[in-house]
Amino acid sequence: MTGFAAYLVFFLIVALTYSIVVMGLNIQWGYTGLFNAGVVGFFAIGAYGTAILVGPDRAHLIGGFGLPFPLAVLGGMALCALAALIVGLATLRLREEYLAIATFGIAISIQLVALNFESLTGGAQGLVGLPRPLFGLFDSPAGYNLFYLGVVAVMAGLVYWALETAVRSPWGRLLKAVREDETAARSLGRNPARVRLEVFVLGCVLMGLAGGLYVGFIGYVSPLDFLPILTFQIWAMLIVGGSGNNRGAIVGAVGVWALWAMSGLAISRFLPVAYQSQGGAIQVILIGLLIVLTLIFRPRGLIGEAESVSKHAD
Amino acid sequence: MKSMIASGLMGAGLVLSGAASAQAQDCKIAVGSVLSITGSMAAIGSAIGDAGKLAIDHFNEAGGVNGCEVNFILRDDQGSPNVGVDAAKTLVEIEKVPVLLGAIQSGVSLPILTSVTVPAKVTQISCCSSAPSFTELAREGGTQGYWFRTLPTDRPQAAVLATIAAEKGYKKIAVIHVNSDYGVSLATRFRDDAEKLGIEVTGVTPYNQEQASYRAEVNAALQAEPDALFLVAFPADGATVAREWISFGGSQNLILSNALRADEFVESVGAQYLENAYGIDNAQVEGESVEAFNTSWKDAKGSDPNGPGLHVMYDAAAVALLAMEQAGEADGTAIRDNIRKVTGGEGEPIYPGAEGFKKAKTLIAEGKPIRYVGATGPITFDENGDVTGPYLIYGVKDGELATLDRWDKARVEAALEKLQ
Amino acid sequence: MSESLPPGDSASGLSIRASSAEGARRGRLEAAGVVKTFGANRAVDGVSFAAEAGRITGLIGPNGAGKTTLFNAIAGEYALDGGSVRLDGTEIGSLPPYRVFSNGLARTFQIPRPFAGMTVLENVMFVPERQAGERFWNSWIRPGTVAREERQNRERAREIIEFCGLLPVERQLAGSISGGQQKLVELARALMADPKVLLLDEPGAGVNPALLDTIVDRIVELNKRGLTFLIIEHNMDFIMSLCDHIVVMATGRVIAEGTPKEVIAQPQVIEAYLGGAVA
Amino acid sequence: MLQAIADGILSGSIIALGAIGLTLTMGILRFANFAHAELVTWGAYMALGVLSLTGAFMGPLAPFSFGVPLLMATLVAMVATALLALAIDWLVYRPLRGRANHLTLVFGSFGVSLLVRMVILLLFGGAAQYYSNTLQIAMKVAPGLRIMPDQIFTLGLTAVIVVALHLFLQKTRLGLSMRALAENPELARVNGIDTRHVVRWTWIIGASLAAIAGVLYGLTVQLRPEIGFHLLLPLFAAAILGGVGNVFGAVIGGLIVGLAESISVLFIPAGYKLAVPFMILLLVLYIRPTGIFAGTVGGGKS
Repeated sequence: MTGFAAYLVFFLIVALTYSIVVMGLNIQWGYTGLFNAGVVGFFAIGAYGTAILVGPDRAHLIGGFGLPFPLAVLGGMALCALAALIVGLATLRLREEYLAIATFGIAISIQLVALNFESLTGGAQGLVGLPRPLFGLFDSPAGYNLFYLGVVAVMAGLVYWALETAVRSPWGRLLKAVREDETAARSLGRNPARVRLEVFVLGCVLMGLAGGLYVGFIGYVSPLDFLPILTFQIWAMLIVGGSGNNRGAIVGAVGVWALWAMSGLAISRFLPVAYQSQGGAIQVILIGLLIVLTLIFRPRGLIGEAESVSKHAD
Repeated sequence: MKSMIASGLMGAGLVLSGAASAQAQDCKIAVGSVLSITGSMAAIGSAIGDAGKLAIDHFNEAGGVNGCEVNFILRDDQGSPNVGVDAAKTLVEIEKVPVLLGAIQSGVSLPILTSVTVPAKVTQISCCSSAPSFTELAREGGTQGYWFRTLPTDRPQAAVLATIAAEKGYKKIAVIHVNSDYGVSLATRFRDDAEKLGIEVTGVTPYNQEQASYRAEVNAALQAEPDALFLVAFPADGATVAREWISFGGSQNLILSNALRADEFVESVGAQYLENAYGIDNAQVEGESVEAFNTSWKDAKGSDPNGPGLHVMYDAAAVALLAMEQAGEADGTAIRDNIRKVTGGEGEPIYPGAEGFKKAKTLIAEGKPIRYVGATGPITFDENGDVTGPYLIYGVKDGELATLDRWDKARVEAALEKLQ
Repeated sequence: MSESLPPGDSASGLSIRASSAEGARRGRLEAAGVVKTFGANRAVDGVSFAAEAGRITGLIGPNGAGKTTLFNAIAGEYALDGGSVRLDGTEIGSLPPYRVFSNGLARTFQIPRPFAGMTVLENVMFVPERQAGERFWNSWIRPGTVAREERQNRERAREIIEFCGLLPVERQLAGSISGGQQKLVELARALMADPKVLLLDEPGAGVNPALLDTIVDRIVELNKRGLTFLIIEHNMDFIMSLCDHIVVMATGRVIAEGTPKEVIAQPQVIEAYLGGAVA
Repeated sequence: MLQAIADGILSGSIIALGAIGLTLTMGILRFANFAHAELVTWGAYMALGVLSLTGAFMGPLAPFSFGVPLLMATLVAMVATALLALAIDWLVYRPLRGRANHLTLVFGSFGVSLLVRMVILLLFGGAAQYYSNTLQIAMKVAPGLRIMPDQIFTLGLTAVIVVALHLFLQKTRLGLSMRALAENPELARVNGIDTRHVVRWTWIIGASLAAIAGVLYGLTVQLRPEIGFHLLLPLFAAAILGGVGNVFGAVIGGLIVGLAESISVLFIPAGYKLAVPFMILLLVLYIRPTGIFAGTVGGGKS
């Protein structure tokens, strides 16, 4: 494999992992109108949950259950569901903003736990040397990466299919109705708080799944992997791709991540070393501008929302 | 879907055109570096990058490596492993660098090492990652010899600091440390060593980086009324902690970690409060080779090279380039195999600066052995890629950073022995 | 665009089941001493009345009399601060709106609340409760059941849409049609639920005369099949011609009750309206 | 313990100043402004900018570490912060206000917060800065209690501002309009209150208070581009705890959050301190979502 191809494989693994997060966010925001400001927190719970369950036994750590990888990922997803339930039950019957505030809070708290609960999370050092699924079967890292790209692509495809099928059934109509007019939905026999809770938990579980896949690929977790900027990046992916559309979610994930990677490359190539220290800030400003400008000038993103959600009403 | 393919192609086009232009200019060697230029290490990161760039400039002045111009490509990891890994991956796969300098934090260096450089057989030299886990990894064979670092591990640092604390007669010491792998391991080692020397460690309080206030941590550490504070920190946060510590009546007997040897720290805290402070660093302040670096830094930047990571970064870059010259090819494995040929040993000493490198090039061309004596003094890598070397004890005199004492290798080893 | 009446025959096959057959107990709504306060303001202050099964009851009164608040209290949107509401003897005063709906009470809003981003057809198809497809996993593991239900659902929805004269706009987004048509969408949604009692909040307000006739016709037609109505309306012609029984409210209380003729003659009603008009 | 209480009251009073603006915007503009905390940062740095431009750090007014120039710089910072708030409102929130989903506004503020923070980083760099490099040594007030003169000043100023704001809201026409709008927007509109006028002043007052909070923070702690980001959760917790739209509640909420943070460190590792506001928030939302003083808009769906 040539250098560029090797990088492309690596790039796509990460981008497709993020696309699963974006699809999880999409059913929350795009279909149901839930503002999750703590995406990175749930991604981290999934990652740490998986890492703790899959990791080998170590004397100074609580975890180390050495579970098979798929089981560990499921465990991480279950933890995500639990956390989402706690936040959701507190906030989803209240003003919509409260969910945003509480999710923002949980993301910060998760980072603190990751950093401080050393005997569980490895603290600042993180958890290292985690087994990567089926790693032994491949001779070269490039071959393994190609295999893992296949795994992530299949997972992303599966999630896409599952969500697309579900939102094109009466379920999607229900979500959209709750988003459009909660009072009317309530007057027609639906309990919006319950619907929201269901969607919120489901979306967070998908974020957890992506966290697990990320761990499987990197073989390592550390608190530095889950900085708040990731939440902004994920949001930029969704809003640029077009919220309310799962294809948009995938396109946005790949597109924005490419933009991010390329802007980093461009800055390192074209900006004089003396100004490099501003480079990261410029990259982040690009993300911020992307969010705000898309919101104002192209609220439907690249690929807008389909007018009719349920396929049987076509 | 269309636009996804389009953006993919655009990306490919951009990168390929870049690669093509690099090939067109016949003889250029790329040296990659991943450092924290923004994020939690931003305060020290860009100066470290400058130190690396300085070594490259010196080498180019001396005629480049094997007659080729060296191109320094610096990437920002933003203090985050996933960004760092991505940056390293582009450097290795697209820019085709044979050697990677960095990263600063161990938490970033480690994933780069295991998932990028070792699999691609690229040599990685870090200026600043001090975590003990690298030594363990090397011992287990996980680095395949591709890992080097130009700063010593924290084991001897802790021993020296504790020994001095005992000599000064401190009885109760509080420890406040940055909650990172660097801080945790140095603080823990110091506590163990100090207790062996009969000093009571009243508490080990971690703090999280980049908080605006550490009043709570300081208050917790103050509770036991210790007569000295060991502060393991980076300059910005360290200044915050020290200011609050002193403001709230903490003892001005301060013991400082190596990262605090920075003008920024002294300025922010105020030199008058640091009269009784001492700290450790592995950079020498005396000696011809050190002077050579200090002078050229001052020429280039107009200020003294006081800051963490500068000397070690220069050495990391210099060692890489000399090994490349010695190997005669820009290949990761060749660099790995030649690093020990240009350091240690009995060859002709080579000092930092364009002049030194010119001399090295001539000697290598003549097939004579060389020995790099760098900005940190003589350098010898052990089988795990770690260096051991002399230390200096710094403090503040007349409002400025000053060297108070020097510990050569023998003295360090004696101190270590006592603590066994 | 046709806003006129569809041929009367077409509605006859409509599967809105006649509820009157089950007898007088079905669809009787009774409020007793209902109180709803906002801070110091007693918006509804001890209201009692009954909407008899199979009849059309009108609720009138000047602005600020508390009519819409009473509606919201009955429908469960507001929690009661006192009193009770019964539907066929079942207490519904303490239930949330979605449970009230499940008990057979549907409502429309003063300002229509269609799901603006969904088509008219989807608005109506949304209504039936307990759709298998509303469980997301059913579309994965029982796609056949979901599809079959949707087909039936859609068939019935289109019948109702036709009944309401909305067929020409069934594929349009509900947010893009006229306000009068939106009122009809609300009516269609309510019918889709096959309720016992239907609460209409100003069904005629802001509707052009042709469309108003459609609405009146539909109400009469449905009432003939036994559906109970409780209607807030300011259009006196509408009320007088349609209602069997009228409840008059002012400042949160019932001030008069009776047949249209009885009510209109009462001095306190005239005074309330004049007073309301002056204020 | 004594020290923890004193520290808690101090940081609580700074949180309170920031939370007042937040609770007003949440009550009157009806959305959770994630960018509000960045106004705190902006204010603090604007004052620093003025100080460094004028180069003036004339002799401090003993026993404080600062002098008249800082007070002047604070006034400029208040104006600059109010201008920023109005500019953001005009450029970003105004185009978004009409959208069907009002959360789009919250979302916009989320993006804006990132932009403001990074612009500050670009302009001033990421390193910690101080208004004065002179260290102030705390006075020993009682056994186990040390307080710096600047902290006394901070407390005093906060108290004065809260009283002044209270009088403003109770006695002036504008203040009454603001309260009316927070309590019942429909009614306020019917009664002929110029909503746009009130909204404008809400921004100006909220932003000015945020700027003062920023300066006081910079004075007693330090300046960094992230200070606002770290204050965001405490601010929200304080505003919700006190009842959204309730100024007095925000002050009490701020003090409670500050005290809880400070005292918690005696029982849990200091590293978890930042999670304390979140715990308070969750607790309030579970037990009494309207806040302790049942704010004007409350926790219920409006």
